[in-house]
Amino acid sequence: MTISRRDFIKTNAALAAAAAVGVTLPAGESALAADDGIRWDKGVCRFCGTGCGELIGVRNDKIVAVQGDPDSPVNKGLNCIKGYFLAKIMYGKDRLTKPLLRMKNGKFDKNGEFAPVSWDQAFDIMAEKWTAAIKKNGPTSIGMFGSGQWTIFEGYAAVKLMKAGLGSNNIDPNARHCMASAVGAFMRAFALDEPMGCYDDLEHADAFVLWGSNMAEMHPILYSRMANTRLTKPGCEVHVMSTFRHRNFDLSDNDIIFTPQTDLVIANYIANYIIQNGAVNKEFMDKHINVNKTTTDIGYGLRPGHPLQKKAKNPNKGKFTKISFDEYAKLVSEYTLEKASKMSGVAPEKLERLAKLYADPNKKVVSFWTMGCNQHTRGVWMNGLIYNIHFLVGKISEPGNGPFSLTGQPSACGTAREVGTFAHRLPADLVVKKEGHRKVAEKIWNIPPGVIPPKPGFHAVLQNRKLKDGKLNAYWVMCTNNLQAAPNMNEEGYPGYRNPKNFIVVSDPYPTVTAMAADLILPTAMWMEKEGAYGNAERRTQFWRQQVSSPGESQSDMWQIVEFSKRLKVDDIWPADVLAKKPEHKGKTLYEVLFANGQVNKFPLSELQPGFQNDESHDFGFYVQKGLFEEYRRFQFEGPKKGHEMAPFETYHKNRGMRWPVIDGKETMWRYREDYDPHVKKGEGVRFYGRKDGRANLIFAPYEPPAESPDKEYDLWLVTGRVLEHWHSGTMTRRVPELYRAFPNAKVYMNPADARARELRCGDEVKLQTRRGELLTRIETRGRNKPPEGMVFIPFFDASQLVNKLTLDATDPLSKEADFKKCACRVVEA
Amino acid sequence: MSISGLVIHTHPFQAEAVARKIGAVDGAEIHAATDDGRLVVTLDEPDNAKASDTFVRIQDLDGVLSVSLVYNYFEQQTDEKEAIDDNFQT
Amino acid sequence: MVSDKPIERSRVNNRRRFLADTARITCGVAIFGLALGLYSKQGRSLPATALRPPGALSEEDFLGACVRCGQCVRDCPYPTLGLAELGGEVTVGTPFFTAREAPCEMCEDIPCIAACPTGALDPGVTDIDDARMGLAVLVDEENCLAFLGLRCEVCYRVCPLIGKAITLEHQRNPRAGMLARFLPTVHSDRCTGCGKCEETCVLDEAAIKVFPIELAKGKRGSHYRLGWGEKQKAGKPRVSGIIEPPSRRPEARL
Amino acid sequence: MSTNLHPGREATAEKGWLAAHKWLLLRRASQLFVIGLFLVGPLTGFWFAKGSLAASMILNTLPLSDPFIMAQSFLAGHVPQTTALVGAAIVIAFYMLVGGRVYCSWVCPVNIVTDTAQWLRRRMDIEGGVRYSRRTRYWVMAMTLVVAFTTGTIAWELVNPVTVIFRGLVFGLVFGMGVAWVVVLAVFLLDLFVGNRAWCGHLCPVGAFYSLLGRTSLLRVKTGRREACDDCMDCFAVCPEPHVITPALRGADRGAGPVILALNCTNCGRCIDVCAPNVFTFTTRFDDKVDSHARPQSTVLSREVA
Repeated sequence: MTISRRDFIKTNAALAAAAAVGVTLPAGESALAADDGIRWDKGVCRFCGTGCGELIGVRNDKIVAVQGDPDSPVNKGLNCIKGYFLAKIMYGKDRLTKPLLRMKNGKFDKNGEFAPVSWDQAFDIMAEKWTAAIKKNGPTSIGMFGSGQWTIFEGYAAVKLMKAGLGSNNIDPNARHCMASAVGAFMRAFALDEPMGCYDDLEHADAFVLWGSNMAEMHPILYSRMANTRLTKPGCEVHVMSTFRHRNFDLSDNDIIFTPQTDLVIANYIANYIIQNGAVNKEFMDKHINVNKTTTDIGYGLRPGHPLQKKAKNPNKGKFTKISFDEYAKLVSEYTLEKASKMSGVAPEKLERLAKLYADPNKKVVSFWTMGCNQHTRGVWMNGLIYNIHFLVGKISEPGNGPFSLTGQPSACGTAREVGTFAHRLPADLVVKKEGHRKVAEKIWNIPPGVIPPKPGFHAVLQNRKLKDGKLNAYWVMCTNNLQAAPNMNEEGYPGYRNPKNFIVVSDPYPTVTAMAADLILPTAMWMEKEGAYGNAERRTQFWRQQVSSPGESQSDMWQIVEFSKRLKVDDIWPADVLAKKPEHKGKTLYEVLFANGQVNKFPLSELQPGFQNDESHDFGFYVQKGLFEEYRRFQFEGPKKGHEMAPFETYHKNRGMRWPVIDGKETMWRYREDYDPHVKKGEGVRFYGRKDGRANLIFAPYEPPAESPDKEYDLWLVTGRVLEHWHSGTMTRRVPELYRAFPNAKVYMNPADARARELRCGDEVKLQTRRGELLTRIETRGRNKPPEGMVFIPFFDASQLVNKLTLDATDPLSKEADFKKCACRVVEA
Repeated sequence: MSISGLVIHTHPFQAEAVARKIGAVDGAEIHAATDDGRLVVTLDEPDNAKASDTFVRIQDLDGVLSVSLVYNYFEQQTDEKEAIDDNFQT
Repeated sequence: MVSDKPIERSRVNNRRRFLADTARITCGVAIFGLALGLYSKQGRSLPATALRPPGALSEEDFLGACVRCGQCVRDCPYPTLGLAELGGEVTVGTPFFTAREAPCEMCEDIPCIAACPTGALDPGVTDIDDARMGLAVLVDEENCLAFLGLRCEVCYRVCPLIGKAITLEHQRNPRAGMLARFLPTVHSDRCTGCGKCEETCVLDEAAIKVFPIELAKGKRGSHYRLGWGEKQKAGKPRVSGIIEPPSRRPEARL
Repeated sequence: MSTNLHPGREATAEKGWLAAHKWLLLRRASQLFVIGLFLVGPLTGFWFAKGSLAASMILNTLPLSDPFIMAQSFLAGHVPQTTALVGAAIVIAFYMLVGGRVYCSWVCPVNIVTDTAQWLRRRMDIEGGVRYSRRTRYWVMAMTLVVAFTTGTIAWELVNPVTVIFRGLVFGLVFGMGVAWVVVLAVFLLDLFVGNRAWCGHLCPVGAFYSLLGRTSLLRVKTGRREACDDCMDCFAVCPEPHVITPALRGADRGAGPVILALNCTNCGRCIDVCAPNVFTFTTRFDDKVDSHARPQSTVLSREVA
């Protein structure tokens, strides 16, 4: 066909405009410019918390291509290597397409073999087990383990099912392993979750400090933006702190490799330096900050009987008390340069250079951190200590200045935190402990008071313990591979799954380690096989439309949750006295109370995204995602906490995401700052409005030792982590052949001197042992990570090397997040 | 050559009228319309000055809420280039 | 049987036969030698994808030194080394590996060199980092994801001499504006040619490939020297005694 | 001469089948044993012998290497390392003791192929073919050395059936030999159709080289009971190098000793097997004693010798 160049350009113009409106042009036109008849639509990356914008190319109901959205404000059309392979993640050969139940002689048997069953059979046995557990041991005997990879709608539906329907707070997300410490510190300091800044800080800052974050591999696109600023902005510097040398040091101007746990010391030293050198921003401190100190000697979040817990004076106590600034100055004064250098093993001039950077009033500084600070037995403290530094110099909530906690999952913020899929939370930063908050929730959900228990449920690590103890009997794991990811798998993870008292359901697209340990596996539609929404680390909420059908009988998590609710009757679940308060619910199923309740089902199918599928909505007969989102928005507007407002549902289908709070159709880039944040009035300058007094909390916390340190028997630090090529437990990335080849199996990175001392060579097969277990791996003395002597690093993505058999289930006593970064191990020849 | 892709928001009940008027504008072509009154339009003008005139004219039409420019291609061209480029095989 | 004449005749016959035989043998063997020589010339052209084990002598010397015993292959602990089969592209019986399929894992004790009885693999190479099996070349910058600005750089991260044999040159990404590019750059003075980068390149066809050094490297004429290099080598200017005359400038005002 | 279709029939009748095939069986066992030695490693992980006939390491301590290949390598401009030289020395010493061409009949895998071809040739009564001198192999050998020298490569190893087949067997684990089968076939067809004992007896430069090592070999075959020879010609029929027999067996008149001293006797012992009157025995080269009381045990019509 001969077409003129003019026509060609015109077609492109029409297509671009059409894409902006979300309509598809007649086939002839799209086929012309879109090569090979591929339909392109906007989407979000399935992997980390960066939230890169993607364009998804579909042909014949299959994703055939993906491109980074060239106009995405996050990634400008670029991707990391995982994003490059997004088109392949849904098409692993072993996708699950049928529910599988362990059976013997045609009946469920905990020790049977997996056999395909119908969805009806699957839900029948689930309803039986759930109802029986509640009848026998009450609603604390059921539980759900969710995910920061759930869509916002799915997370919201899950919270609602658990807290408003089943009357149990035993729902916790995998974000507990990842973000809980950050959340804890946000709540303590600001009483509102999530960062005040946004990714634009990457261009505005003069300097970056990385406190335990290997952005080079874990947030590749943000690293790229940071590198660009470092390269193009004169005087820009990057300070990298870590317990071992990794690829972020390529960009580092100040390499700081410190002894594990002494980040607490370094942070306090910097505060001390700022005070000693008169660099405190007194005006800011006086106007906006309360000074406090926290309760100390709080234990390690282990089982109460553990010697370390018994030894602690104030186990799990998070209380902090107000003190004067002078008292605070005195407390940090013991953290001298000399002491900090000695404890951390870092040269004094490096520490001083870092302290000077924070103290310099002319340098805009952004602090980034991820798992180094969060997976830490003093993670909440550590997060708080970074805030302390920013408070002291007033470098916060403005372009280029601020502490910035990065997230690891695509919707750790959007789903786990904002929706509140934690054991202690309700949507929009509300908590179950506060009666007022419960009341708001019960009102919006139209359920009788008393359904939501006031006591927080079991958090992630506790769920595993309770499973093992037989106290948690009906358990549903969704959209996550917790058996591989949770700490101390041998002693606390696996036993609970196979405890004969328990019935374990796992929903996943692939037969993961967790799925294979379950009793019932539900095949799940993933990513673009459903309409969804994610919230990234800069508070950006991004939507996508369903692009393709899911394989076989697989169904989305959303469908599974809502469909399951049809099998449960309020009369069987709610106590009679509670039900009596809303007699109109009598005889109803949870589906009728929670979803087909006149509120969630109020948007008809005619409002679905034109030209796109929506399998769940067609099944239920209403626009289920819209109904849930609009109900969720009521929490943002009717709840006692402002600052979480989002735009109406349809808005997000039209744009590349907006950063909340969204007021009057405008997003917010920097929170708590006049002119940027609509909740800060003219003339207030800065207001931390999470708290009534408008002030944030500086909370002093001292150094306390880690739960387990190397000793004679186990003489090395064991640090676990990730690699760029694989995402988390590798369930998707290991199914992409190219990524598999790029990093097929985990290996333990070791200092060459340590290897020589053990007469080991690079590539030798070794046993990596801790007090909890051992695994077979190979040692690597070259390569991307270079631990100092006395430390080894191993990534946990490899299902054939279950690294969490080794880790200790010590957690931060406040956030309950496990410390995957510190335990004692040894390496011996295999 | 200046070619633009526009998204024109109209009052849904006036969409048809607007569409008619735009159809009458030289160089403007309507490619799609949504139920909620948005039109996908391309504009083919000899240069950017002309294009922006038309752009403004469309904006002033009755019933048009907003016009957003989504795509613009502009090329200062010689006849020779036109001759070579204007017909090529795809 | 016992008469003179036939003996005489047979003697003549014998001589004749001897001469004919000799001529025939000489001809045959000469053709054989020629064919073998030509075949060996042809068999010497190593395909660009085939790499020799660490410490291998230059290809020319290697083919005179390697007796094709396969002991290096036997002692290779990985499925890396193989013996060239008859009918393949590589000189039959000689050891080689293909980076894209199975690269050299760079064992610290270099068992292949230790196994070589003849010295075709040079026992002088005692540190595997000194091996030069080939040289990695980023052959396709147009398709290399890192050059396009994507955060791939898998080749860099799998490099056993990360940061030495392959470094990342940080560069602004002119297209995307706010992002940087991290360009993998091979340094021939450190690259061992192990082939890890080529093996793991995620593209359908690797953008970085390891070639035998003769193919991978250019050679500058000896008639031009790099001024800065020479100065650095000598530690002083090559020509001494040249003075820098002062220029007239406005006097410094204090 | 009409072909002797069934040499050894009488010996079998008199001595029994086993005794009439003793050395043949032992040789086959030896050849397979050598291949087996090299296969144990890849199959079981216990490395008895590593490498191939070109060069190998026995039990990780004793190096062996083929002196002919070393000679080519040397001419190609490479001075092999000590390990290889020691290996070559050991091999040379060994064959100087037991007879150079023992390599051909007791070690070389090609021998199985050519023996089979010869057996079939006799069975199928294939006669004639190209005739050329057995000296040709020395020329070929010389030529391989010349080519090594001029090309600087061990060119002969590109085509050497001995190592190609052996490598195929050992590295391809017998079944994965690949193209090496073609070489087997080529040699087989050569010996079957082109000429009697064409490869091993006329062309093979490896055999030629090893024959030179046999000049001083201690181990030899002797026609001690040559008096008892009944001229059945079975030994000539089976002998891969029949011309070596005549001087010893028929040389009594010319005062020749009974020991077969010719370089190209491969010490295969097949003549011992097939000889009903037990004329042949293994002995040392210095054992000149003749059993003069031996007489033919059965009277056989003397045949016309062409």
